[in-house]
Amino acid sequence: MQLEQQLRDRLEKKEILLMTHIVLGYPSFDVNREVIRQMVENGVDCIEMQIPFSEPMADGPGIVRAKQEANRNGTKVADCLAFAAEMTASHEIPILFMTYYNIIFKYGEKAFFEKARECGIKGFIVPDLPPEEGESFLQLAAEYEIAPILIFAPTSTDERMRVLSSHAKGFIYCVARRGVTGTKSVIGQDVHDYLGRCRKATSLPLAVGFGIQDRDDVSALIGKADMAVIGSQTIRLVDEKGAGAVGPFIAGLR
Amino acid sequence: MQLEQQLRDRLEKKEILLMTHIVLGYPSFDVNREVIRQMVENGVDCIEMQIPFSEPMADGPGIVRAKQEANRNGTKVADCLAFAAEMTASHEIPILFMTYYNIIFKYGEKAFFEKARECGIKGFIVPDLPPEEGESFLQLAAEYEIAPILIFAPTSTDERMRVLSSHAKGFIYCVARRGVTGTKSVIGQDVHDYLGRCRKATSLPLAVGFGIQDRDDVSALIGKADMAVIGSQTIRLVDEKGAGAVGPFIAGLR
Amino acid sequence: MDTKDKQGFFGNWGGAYIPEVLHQTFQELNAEFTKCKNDPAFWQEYVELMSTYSCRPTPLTHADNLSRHFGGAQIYIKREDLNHTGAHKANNVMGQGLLVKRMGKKRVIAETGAGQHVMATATMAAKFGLACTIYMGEEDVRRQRPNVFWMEKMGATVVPVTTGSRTLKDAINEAFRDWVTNVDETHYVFGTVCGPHPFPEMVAWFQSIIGLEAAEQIIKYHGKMPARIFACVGGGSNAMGIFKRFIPETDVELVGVEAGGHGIATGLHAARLSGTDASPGVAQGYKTMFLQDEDGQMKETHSVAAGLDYVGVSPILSDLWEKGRVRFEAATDTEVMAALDLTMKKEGIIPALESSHAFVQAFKEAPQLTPDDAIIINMSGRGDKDIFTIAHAFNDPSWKDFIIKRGLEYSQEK
Amino acid sequence: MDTKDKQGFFGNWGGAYIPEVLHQTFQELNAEFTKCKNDPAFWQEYVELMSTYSCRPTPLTHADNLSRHFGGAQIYIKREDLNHTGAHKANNVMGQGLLVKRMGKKRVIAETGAGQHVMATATMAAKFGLACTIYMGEEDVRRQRPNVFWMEKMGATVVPVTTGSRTLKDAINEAFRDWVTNVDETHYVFGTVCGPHPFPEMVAWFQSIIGLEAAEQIIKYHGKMPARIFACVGGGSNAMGIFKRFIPETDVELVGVEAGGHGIATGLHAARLSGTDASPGVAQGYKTMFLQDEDGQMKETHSVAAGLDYVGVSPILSDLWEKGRVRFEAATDTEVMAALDLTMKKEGIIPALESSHAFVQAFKEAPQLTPDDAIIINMSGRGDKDIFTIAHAFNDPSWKDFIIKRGLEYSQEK
Ligand SMILES: Cc1ncc(COP(=O)(O)O)c(C=O)c1O
Ligand SMILES: Cc1ncc(COP(=O)(O)O)c(C=O)c1O
Repeated sequence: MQLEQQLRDRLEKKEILLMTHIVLGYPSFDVNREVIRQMVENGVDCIEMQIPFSEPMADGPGIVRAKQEANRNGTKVADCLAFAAEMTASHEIPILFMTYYNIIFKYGEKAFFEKARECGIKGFIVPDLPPEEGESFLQLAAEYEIAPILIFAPTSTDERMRVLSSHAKGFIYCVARRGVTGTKSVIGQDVHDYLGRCRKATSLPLAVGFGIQDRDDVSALIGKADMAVIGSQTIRLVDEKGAGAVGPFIAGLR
Repeated sequence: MQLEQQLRDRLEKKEILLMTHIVLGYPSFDVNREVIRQMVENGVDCIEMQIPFSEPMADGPGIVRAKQEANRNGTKVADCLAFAAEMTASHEIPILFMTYYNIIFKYGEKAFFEKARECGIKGFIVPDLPPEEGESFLQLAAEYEIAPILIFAPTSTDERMRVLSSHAKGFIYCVARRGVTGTKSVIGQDVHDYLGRCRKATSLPLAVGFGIQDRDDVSALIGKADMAVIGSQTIRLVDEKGAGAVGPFIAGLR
Repeated sequence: MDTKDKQGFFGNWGGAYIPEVLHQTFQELNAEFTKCKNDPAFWQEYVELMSTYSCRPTPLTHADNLSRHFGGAQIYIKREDLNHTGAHKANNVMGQGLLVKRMGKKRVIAETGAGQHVMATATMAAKFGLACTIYMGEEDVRRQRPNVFWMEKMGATVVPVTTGSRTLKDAINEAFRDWVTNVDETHYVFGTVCGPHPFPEMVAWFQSIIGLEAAEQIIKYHGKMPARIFACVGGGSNAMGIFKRFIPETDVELVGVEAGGHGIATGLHAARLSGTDASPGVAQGYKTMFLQDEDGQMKETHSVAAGLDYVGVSPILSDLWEKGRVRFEAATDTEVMAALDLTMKKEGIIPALESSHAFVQAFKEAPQLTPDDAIIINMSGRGDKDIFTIAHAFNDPSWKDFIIKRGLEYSQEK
Repeated sequence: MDTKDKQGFFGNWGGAYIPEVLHQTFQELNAEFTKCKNDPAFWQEYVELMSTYSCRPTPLTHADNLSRHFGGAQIYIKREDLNHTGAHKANNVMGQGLLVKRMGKKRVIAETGAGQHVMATATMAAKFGLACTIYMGEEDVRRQRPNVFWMEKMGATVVPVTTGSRTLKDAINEAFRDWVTNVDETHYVFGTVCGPHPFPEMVAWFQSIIGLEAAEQIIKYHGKMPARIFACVGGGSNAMGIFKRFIPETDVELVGVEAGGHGIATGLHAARLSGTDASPGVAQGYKTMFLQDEDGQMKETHSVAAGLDYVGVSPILSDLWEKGRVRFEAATDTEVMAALDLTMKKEGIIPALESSHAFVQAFKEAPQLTPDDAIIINMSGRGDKDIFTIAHAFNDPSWKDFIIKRGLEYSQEK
């Protein structure tokens, strides 16, 4: 089943969905495994697994440090793919890859799509690949039925959003503010207006992340977006309290 | 009596005369006094007393250090003049001032000549005052009957020597080599030729210094010059062995 | 080179692989840059600025002694070291400064390896009254302390980057993060002919003033075009700066010299287009030949010259390399110190460690040519700013004693 | 100024008070210099050299921000800092280098306070293939370590002078001693418009290229002559260099700025023509106003700027001072640091500590004038060579930590 449809089905039963973020190999695949289990058991609807890249241009310090660690642990792309296969087999929520374009480019675009489909991956988020540079990528995405998830930013014009929407599948990842991941911010009027613009520009579900930390942050999004993205917060949690803390945290968000 | 005549009289009795060098105030006037006594008692024919100047352009390291000391001891020009008066009163050999022009200029040329005559000084050696810059100086020298002792250098042309000789009185100070005082050198053919040129260029007595250290050095000059100049050697001697060593050293030179 | 099939591409290389949040800024930047390119008054204003604030045209010096020493080609040195702030970096920075004024932005950010680029940026910011934040790998803050001191004195904020390998590429990532956060008010003064379109084209355009001058000068002094031109290649801006004008002159051989570090074989180098360690990749917003592993993770590079210590290289140069128009060589740290030493003694000229790489290759090839041939070495910057690196590299004892004594004096103060 | 009643005198000042051993050399030097002065081809060769080896004409920079900041005169800065080796000293040195080649001498010696003059001399010696010995007060060797490192690298022998106060005047005495010893083969590259005739006239002649350029430039940019010109005065060469051309322009006020050190009242300064501490004297081969005691012994001077830390001053300037053509002021160390700071922040330009003295006085007077008036500050050199002095003077903590760390690294090596 297609990613968008999977999300729509879940939206039948929930006011808002939750997507969480994992940095593969950080602190280890074992911890990743445990964290994902707790996330799924506590009702997460979608997980983006990040394949670490040495030049994380668009990530915040939290995730950057995690990736450095992961790279230092010698996390290989092959390991990430194997782990992905295992996860998609053991959990039935949609699982996505988030990574930078060079990981895919270096692996070979076609080969990577081939492999990703094998592993049951439902979508790709590639922050440094705008559609202008992603012609072959988008073709392959269609061919292999893996959703190319594109990003809206507050700086995107309405027209730009329409262009992006026309290339995107699955959902739209709405960056709530300028800047990198992991910094907390409140949603004021400007974010409302922005999400309004996003909604107008696309018929796809909207996912939003802005450093969500608690139930209030999530409920503040109900009605304005379809999916709340919990990014660096769970990483911080695991660093400080260990994998065990993730379950209760997720459970407490809705 | 005029300086030249005084020297000529002494040359009646000696093959060669000796002139020694004193840095006034170094290490102290008391030591100066004792050193001069020993020099005179041991037959020195002429003494040049240097009034220390802070910028001794043409002196060698030995004398430069002595002067620095003298300056640091707070040796004043007035003290030097008073000391000169005392020395000329107590010894009847001719005593000269060696100094740089600024000492005289700053004191006031006329006043300085006046004072120097009062003190019984017979001549001035001013290494940084060529006749071209010394018009008033030469006039006053004539007026006050203090001999302006000029310097020949190996670089002086025959013509230049004649010019210098025409302005000089007392004797000619022949610098044996290029360079500053206090470095030992042997007198080879070149020095002979040079002294020959000096002799041709002037009828005045010739004094020569080139770091003379012993009897051989002095006797090497007999017949070629009229007066041997012992400069930094006595200073070194006083530094190392004290004033007492000067007498024997002088006595041993002829 | 300017026949791009695709916007921002040079043959197979370049592009603009940027996060969506920067899309709009790049639209504006492209628009403004296109206006400037097509406005002769802008180039005029640029040349005017560079001839009154810096001292363009910089001289082309005939190195008599070196020419005689090698007994081959006439060696000419293009003196970018005489620019204000001491390197060619000023050309690009002042040009972008004019652009920033036109765009009405109030803040600039920049990143660095060697420090010359950010020195120039802090200088430009002071001159144009802009706020300025400098990102510098912690490693390079150490290597380039004097530059940091001056930048702070000129009012810039210097942020030591502690992520990754703490060198240039990490500083670039950090600068991008700042940019995506403060995009509306801020312009990122990119320091070399790399990064997302339009930076490679823009920086090459500003730097091309070097070659335009050199062409006139060599004709004036030597009567004809040079046989070869040598330039060191970090990102590639001084090389493109002097090469651009000569690309159509097919008889002029263009030679780019990369950092051979401890030797290509050791893997401790920054040779991308010379040697065979690099492979095509996409990072920091553009596609080029990168030093990366089989997974696409960037490798650590090494050079005695901080400014050449970089994983990527200009997409324009990758294209010229692929098309065989530019030949690439590498010079080892050891060869570099020797060439620097010789140049100081023979000509009384002190090239930067980066520039010295170009001298190494020129010295190797000069003897193959005749006194009727001329070669030009692009002296991208002066070495006296590198005193700490150079005195250290020469292992100068009295320098070390001096530093030790000063250090003790300062510790005793505490 | 050129109407001398007596050879080598400027009014009551100057002359050649030299030991007999140097008489012949000065004859030859005078003869050669006179030939050069009367040979237009020589000046041509000189200008050619300076425009290919250094980057003359140096720019005249309009300091927009400083002009606006003071809200008075238009402030222009003559950029001698952009010369090869970083100061106006290069003008004189390269000029004397051509003279030395003509005289066929094989060795040059020079002395220094600030190090820029000897840096230039070592550079010239390397370029012209001459042996080179540099005399530097031990005190200044400490103050100027980086320069010493570069000079040695360029093949010069640096001799620390331990006599007297171990600064400039003692280095000059030492250099004279070397000269009288090695007179036949050696030329003494005198660094400023002082010393025995013909040095003051010769150095002023070579440096006059500054004013010749500045006059053309100010007319081009400002449309008329400047109201005032400011230059720092150590020996006086950069001041004479920019003043000379303007002396006949009686509407142009010429201002020389001396080192006020800790303040004239404290006696710790080098103010000869400003203030009343100096008196006429004869030393180091010439007659001028010296800082000396009643016995004619030279005093110790003080300045944060080694290059201004000198007891004498150009006889030409003493004459212009006596005739009222040049006004003299003094800037204290504290004022100098403040002016340097402001100039870096406002214009992105780093004047040498010496040059900063001229900025101090210009900043005091700019507000008295109108935007229709222009003033020119002669920026005799760049400050980045003074990193050790300046960072020290600013008491920069991170600089000190950096030096401490380096020092420890080096001691541990041992
Ligand atoms: C003096 C100098 N030359 C060369 C370079 C290398 O950069 P590019 O290859 O862009 O000229 C640098 C970089 O900082 C530099 O400072
Ligand atoms: C940069 C600079 N300015 C000025 C001076 C002072 O010398 P002068 O008065 O001869 O220009 C010096 C002397 O070393 C110097 O280095």
